[in-house]
Amino acid sequence: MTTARTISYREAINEALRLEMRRDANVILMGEDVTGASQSDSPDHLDAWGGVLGVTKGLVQEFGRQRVRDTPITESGFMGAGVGAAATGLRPVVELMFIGFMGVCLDQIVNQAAKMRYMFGGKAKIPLTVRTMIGAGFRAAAQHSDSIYSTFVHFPGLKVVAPATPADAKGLLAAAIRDDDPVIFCENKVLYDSKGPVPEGEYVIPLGKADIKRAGTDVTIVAISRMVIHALQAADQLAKAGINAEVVDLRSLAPLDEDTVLTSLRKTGRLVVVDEDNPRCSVAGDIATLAATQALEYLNAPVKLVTAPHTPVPFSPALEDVYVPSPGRIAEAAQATMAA
Amino acid sequence: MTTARTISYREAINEALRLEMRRDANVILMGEDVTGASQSDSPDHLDAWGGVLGVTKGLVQEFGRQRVRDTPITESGFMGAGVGAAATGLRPVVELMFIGFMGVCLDQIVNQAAKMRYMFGGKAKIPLTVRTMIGAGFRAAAQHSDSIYSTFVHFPGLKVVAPATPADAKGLLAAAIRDDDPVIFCENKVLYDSKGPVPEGEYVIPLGKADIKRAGTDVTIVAISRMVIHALQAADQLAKAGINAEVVDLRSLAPLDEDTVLTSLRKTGRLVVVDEDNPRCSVAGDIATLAATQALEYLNAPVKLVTAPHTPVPFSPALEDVYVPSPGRIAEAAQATMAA
Amino acid sequence: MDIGKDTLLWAYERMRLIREFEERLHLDFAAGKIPGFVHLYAGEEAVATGLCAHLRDSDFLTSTHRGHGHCIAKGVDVRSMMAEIYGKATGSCKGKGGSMHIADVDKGMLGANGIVGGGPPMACGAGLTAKIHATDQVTVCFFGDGASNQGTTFEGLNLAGVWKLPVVFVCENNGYAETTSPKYSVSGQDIAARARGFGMPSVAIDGLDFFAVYEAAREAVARARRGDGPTFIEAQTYRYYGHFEGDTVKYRDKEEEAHYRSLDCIGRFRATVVDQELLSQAELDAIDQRAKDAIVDAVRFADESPFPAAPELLSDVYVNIPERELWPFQTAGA
Amino acid sequence: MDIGKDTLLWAYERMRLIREFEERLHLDFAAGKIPGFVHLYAGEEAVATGLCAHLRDSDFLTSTHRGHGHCIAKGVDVRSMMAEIYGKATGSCKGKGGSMHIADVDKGMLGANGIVGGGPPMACGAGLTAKIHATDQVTVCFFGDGASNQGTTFEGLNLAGVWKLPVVFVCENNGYAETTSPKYSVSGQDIAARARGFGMPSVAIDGLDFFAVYEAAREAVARARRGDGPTFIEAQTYRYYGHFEGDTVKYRDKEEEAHYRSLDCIGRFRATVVDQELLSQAELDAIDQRAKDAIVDAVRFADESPFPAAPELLSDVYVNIPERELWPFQTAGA
Ligand SMILES: Cc1ncc(C[n+]2csc(CCOP(=O)(O)OP(=O)(O)O)c2C)c(N)n1
Ligand SMILES: Cc1ncc(C[n+]2csc(CCOP(=O)(O)OP(=O)(O)O)c2C)c(N)n1
Ligand SMILES: [Mg+2]
Ligand SMILES: [Mg+2]
Repeated sequence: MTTARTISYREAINEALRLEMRRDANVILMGEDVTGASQSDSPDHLDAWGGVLGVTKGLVQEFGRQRVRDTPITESGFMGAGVGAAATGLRPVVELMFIGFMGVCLDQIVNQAAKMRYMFGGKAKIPLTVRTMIGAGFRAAAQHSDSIYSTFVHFPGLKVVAPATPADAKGLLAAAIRDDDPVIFCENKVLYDSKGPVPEGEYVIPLGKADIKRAGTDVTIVAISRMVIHALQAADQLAKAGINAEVVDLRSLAPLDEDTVLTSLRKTGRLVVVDEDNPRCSVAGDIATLAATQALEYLNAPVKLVTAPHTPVPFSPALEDVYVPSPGRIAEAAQATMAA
Repeated sequence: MTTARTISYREAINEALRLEMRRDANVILMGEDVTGASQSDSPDHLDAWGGVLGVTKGLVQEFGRQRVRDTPITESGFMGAGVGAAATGLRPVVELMFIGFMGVCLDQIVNQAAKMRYMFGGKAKIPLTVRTMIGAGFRAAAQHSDSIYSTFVHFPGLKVVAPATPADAKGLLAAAIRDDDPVIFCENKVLYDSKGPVPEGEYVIPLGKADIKRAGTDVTIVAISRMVIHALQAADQLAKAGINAEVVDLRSLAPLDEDTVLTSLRKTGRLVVVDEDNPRCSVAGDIATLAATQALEYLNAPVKLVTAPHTPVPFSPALEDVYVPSPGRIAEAAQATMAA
Repeated sequence: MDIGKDTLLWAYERMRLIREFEERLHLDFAAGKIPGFVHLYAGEEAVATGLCAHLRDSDFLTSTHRGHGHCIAKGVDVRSMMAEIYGKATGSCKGKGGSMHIADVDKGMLGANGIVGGGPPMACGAGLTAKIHATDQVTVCFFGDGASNQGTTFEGLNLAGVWKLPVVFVCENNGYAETTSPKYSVSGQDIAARARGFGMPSVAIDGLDFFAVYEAAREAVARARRGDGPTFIEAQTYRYYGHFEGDTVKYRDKEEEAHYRSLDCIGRFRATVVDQELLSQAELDAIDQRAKDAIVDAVRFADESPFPAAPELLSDVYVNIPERELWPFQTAGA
Repeated sequence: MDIGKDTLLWAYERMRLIREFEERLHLDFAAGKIPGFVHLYAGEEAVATGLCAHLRDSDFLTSTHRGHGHCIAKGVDVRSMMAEIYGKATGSCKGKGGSMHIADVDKGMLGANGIVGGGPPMACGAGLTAKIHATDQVTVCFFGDGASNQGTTFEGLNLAGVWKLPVVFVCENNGYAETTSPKYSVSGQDIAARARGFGMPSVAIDGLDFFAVYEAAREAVARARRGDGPTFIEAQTYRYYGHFEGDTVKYRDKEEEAHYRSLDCIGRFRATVVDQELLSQAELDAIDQRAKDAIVDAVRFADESPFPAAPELLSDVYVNIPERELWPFQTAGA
């Protein structure tokens, strides 16, 4: 492995895209305003946006408008184009700007991309990567703040990834693009400016592996995406109270790394699951289900879920800040489970 | 309550629609070919189909083409029309032919209908009922056989119902239509010809209440839709082996009747959950999660899930029959849990 | 000109109110006072106003992410709007919706919408209610040039045509969808022509000219009221600010902006009515002042209003649901 | 006529094969031998054949729920097709897809599709691959009159136009979508005209006339191959049987059916080529016999083939996944 520098989550994603596009001419990028100003030939306008939050900036300069394509606002149209392109030899990376827009193109993802290989008896592969933004905290209200990756996890045929750190973002995106199955890559927009050490050059983290972000012995806290950061903060609080929490970053939501979760659980006997997604039919529920079906004998206390409520994301900062699981709520749940 | 006669699940649904349309002029029906041959004025062609499997047959004769409307094949268009109509004073019943078509209109259901009331600070109500078919066993392959109601359950703002018997179908559909929130009403196409006693006249079963279809003491089997029938068959097999199973028909998937499940679980200490839907992020997982979070101290054995695999529905009868949880698999799981 | 003085006064006041509202937001956003994604309507005032001049309170309107102007033109109170954008409990949506979901169903304003193309299907539903209730209510459906490509928009056009619904579709072609022009995104490059393929009357008009909008809207709204079905209007207009606040607008040239500023709808309205002696400078100036005052008042109201209390997080999800369902699996304990 | 004898022989053979295939399925479905939803293409043979006459193996095709004809015209083996429809392990999709998802990616046949309107976006993707790989591969996208309303179809048209993709869109207007005619469902009632709004050449043709289809397709496919972008063809045709097998067809009259039967594409092809002395009766009769034999053989093959073994349930979901993920939460024990 090469040396690491400190870069942001946004830069790490950009770097992974750049390296994979260099590595494989079949990797192409498409989405709304992923460059910007495609109607203009003026060099002044080239790359006017680089995506709505600047993640794809600079790629069009290197790879040109053939491989970095702005699209009309027709998510079904260009998502389906991604599926068709993947089925015929390209490795498209398609941007679904916010995960809350899944509703205007879900069919192409869950009914076409996800099922095609099975329906065709294995005679197709769909190496499609869908990049999409999740995460509340941006005061972006109900349709632009969802973390509804559970919906994708439900569907056989898809893989779903949600990195919490810049390094994981880089390594998992590279893996997603190289993977021969359709992968939904969930970028937490609240993390774009967060920084961390990221290896230079090619860096690939296998899909399907959780990561123990903090080793501990007393309670297992399983968390996803930005909630990993909150869980680590909670663990610091807990340490002060003499509780040694282990924080498992799920990273890959499908496939699920059952072993890492179960191993931790066997050690601690206590489980807190933290998820910014809504709780019904959720990944958080899956972790609880895993415990109830495979690790009951190790559970010393009821499983605790710390999730968003069963409500849409409210706009008002005053409410949104209550919506997102806080380090405080996580620590409280862990303490309750220790007391049980 | 009035007397009951034996009618089919299909007839029970048709009867509920007819009675609710008589009762309230704001109830209208729309969907593809819900009458049939709308281009024709010939009385010979009126009601040529009554829906693809004949469920809405005869309604256009009584209520006319104003209130029973065929639609172009534009699910987003007419589902959105249902949402807009519901927001402005009607009580539309919109048919989404197969639940697997959710992908072409999900936005209008989960981002508009489900969130509108919340986003508008309570100043809207959306009394929309979406009727849709679920269920494998029809040799209808991957896109027409899903039971993916978990997707809808995940979204705050929706209610989701899945009746297993003709009487429940009638009573719950009436309740869904009268309810002021959007309700997804899941009809299992494999049950349309199944018969049972159904009360005549107005008959309403409150949403959110599970039903104990068979009382028992040794193990709780929670099941949904057609799986209730399979669970009852399994219970008969188990009875022969001296195991007295309690079969809980969830009926309402959202809201969830936690009390009925927990009460049964406290009594039996053992839990089998049967669901034809795929297992990741599923209602089955929610029942296990309920047990792990709220009833751990009563569990005498690991929870057992009996679900479809994490695969699309295969076409071949030889595979589809393995896909759907069978009474045999359910009984086996119950026996394993007794042995644990 | 076949337009009464009352209507002229009303229209000028609405346009001024919208402009003041948006320019104030522009400043306050830059000052860090406004949270979230805010899309300003400044420049496009003639479109919403020219349409809504023909509407009644009982008529319906569906809107977009760029919805402030539609709200004000439809008569939504600017205090409750400003408070909403500030996320306050006194907002038109109790602070739960914000700029992108601002709504007032009592005024027939069925909501701004964060989903591009979300409105046209819903507009058909409002039209269907009017048709089935046999009222003469009209629904106006606003959407952008970007939205004009979205499949849901075509589905809405088709359904309105098939069911002959009383809906007026108004494409606000402001030259950009985020950074992308319809010159790139609209194959064939004629939005109004596409609608003709759906069998409805369709016109492209100068959306910076209040009177052009007013005339096109008059006929379209009348047709809908008569029960003669939908109409399509492509109003060619321009937005003065970025796609959303914070956008540095690197995708268009200053000359282009200056050109459109020179065609400003409010300036032209003023010139026309003064020129034709329909309204006096004094009348117009008084309206200018009232609009300024109203926005100052709205900001004060929003500023002084309280944030919603934490329990509001859990209200308004359903009309009717057991409370524990709103935070399942974690009620007991933590 | 500018069409070689080989092509005529090929076209007649394909049309006959399709007809035999479908008529046999019609009988066998009635006899209870065929599971599931089966949508027959009989009557529409000239469309698939007229298009595919211009295609190479390396060209792509997207299809619909009514896909048997497209498969056969694109050269998919009828044995593996029949076995697929029987749900057998020897089927083109190992029995996992069935009639509605029949596919053969090696032949460029990207699958029948159970979702109305599912194909046009994917066709753009195949076109994009050709464009980026700088080949001259063409993609033909078939869909019905019902699908012509679906938003995804318009999105596909627009994207193909914007990106100038080598795609030929073919709307098979067979007069019905299930029971519903485009006379009801298509506002404006002119499908081909709508496509013109997307800036592409668009024609409506007699889809029951092989030669009309062949000529329209010639120009459309050539345009795509030249890199000159998409074309739209509305082929007006008719399906002889119900929407799916089991449909009692109560929504149209016997006279209408008889009228279209009198215009049968195969009969007219025969008459034309014999009349113009392009092919002989004997040549045609031989093809008829070969087609019959091929279908008898295909049915025998399907009948004798084994069903897939139970473990096949879990294969082909992913290229690469840990096995236990395929039946999570229930591996241990039951
Ligand atoms: C379905 C969907 N896709 C993308 C977006 C992101 N988005 C918000 S506004 C916008 C541009 C809309 O352009 P246009 O319709 O012309 O309206 P304008 O902003 O110009 O008023 C985009 C792409 C969205 N909100 N919804
Ligand atoms: C999205 C979607 N909506 C509805 C259906 C049900 N359905 C299957 S075929 C069909 C009619 C299609 O008509 P058309 O496009 O004209 O094709 P045809 O059957 O005439 O070949 C319908 C409504 C579906 N499969 N997918
Ligand atoms: Mg615009
Ligand atoms: Mg048709």
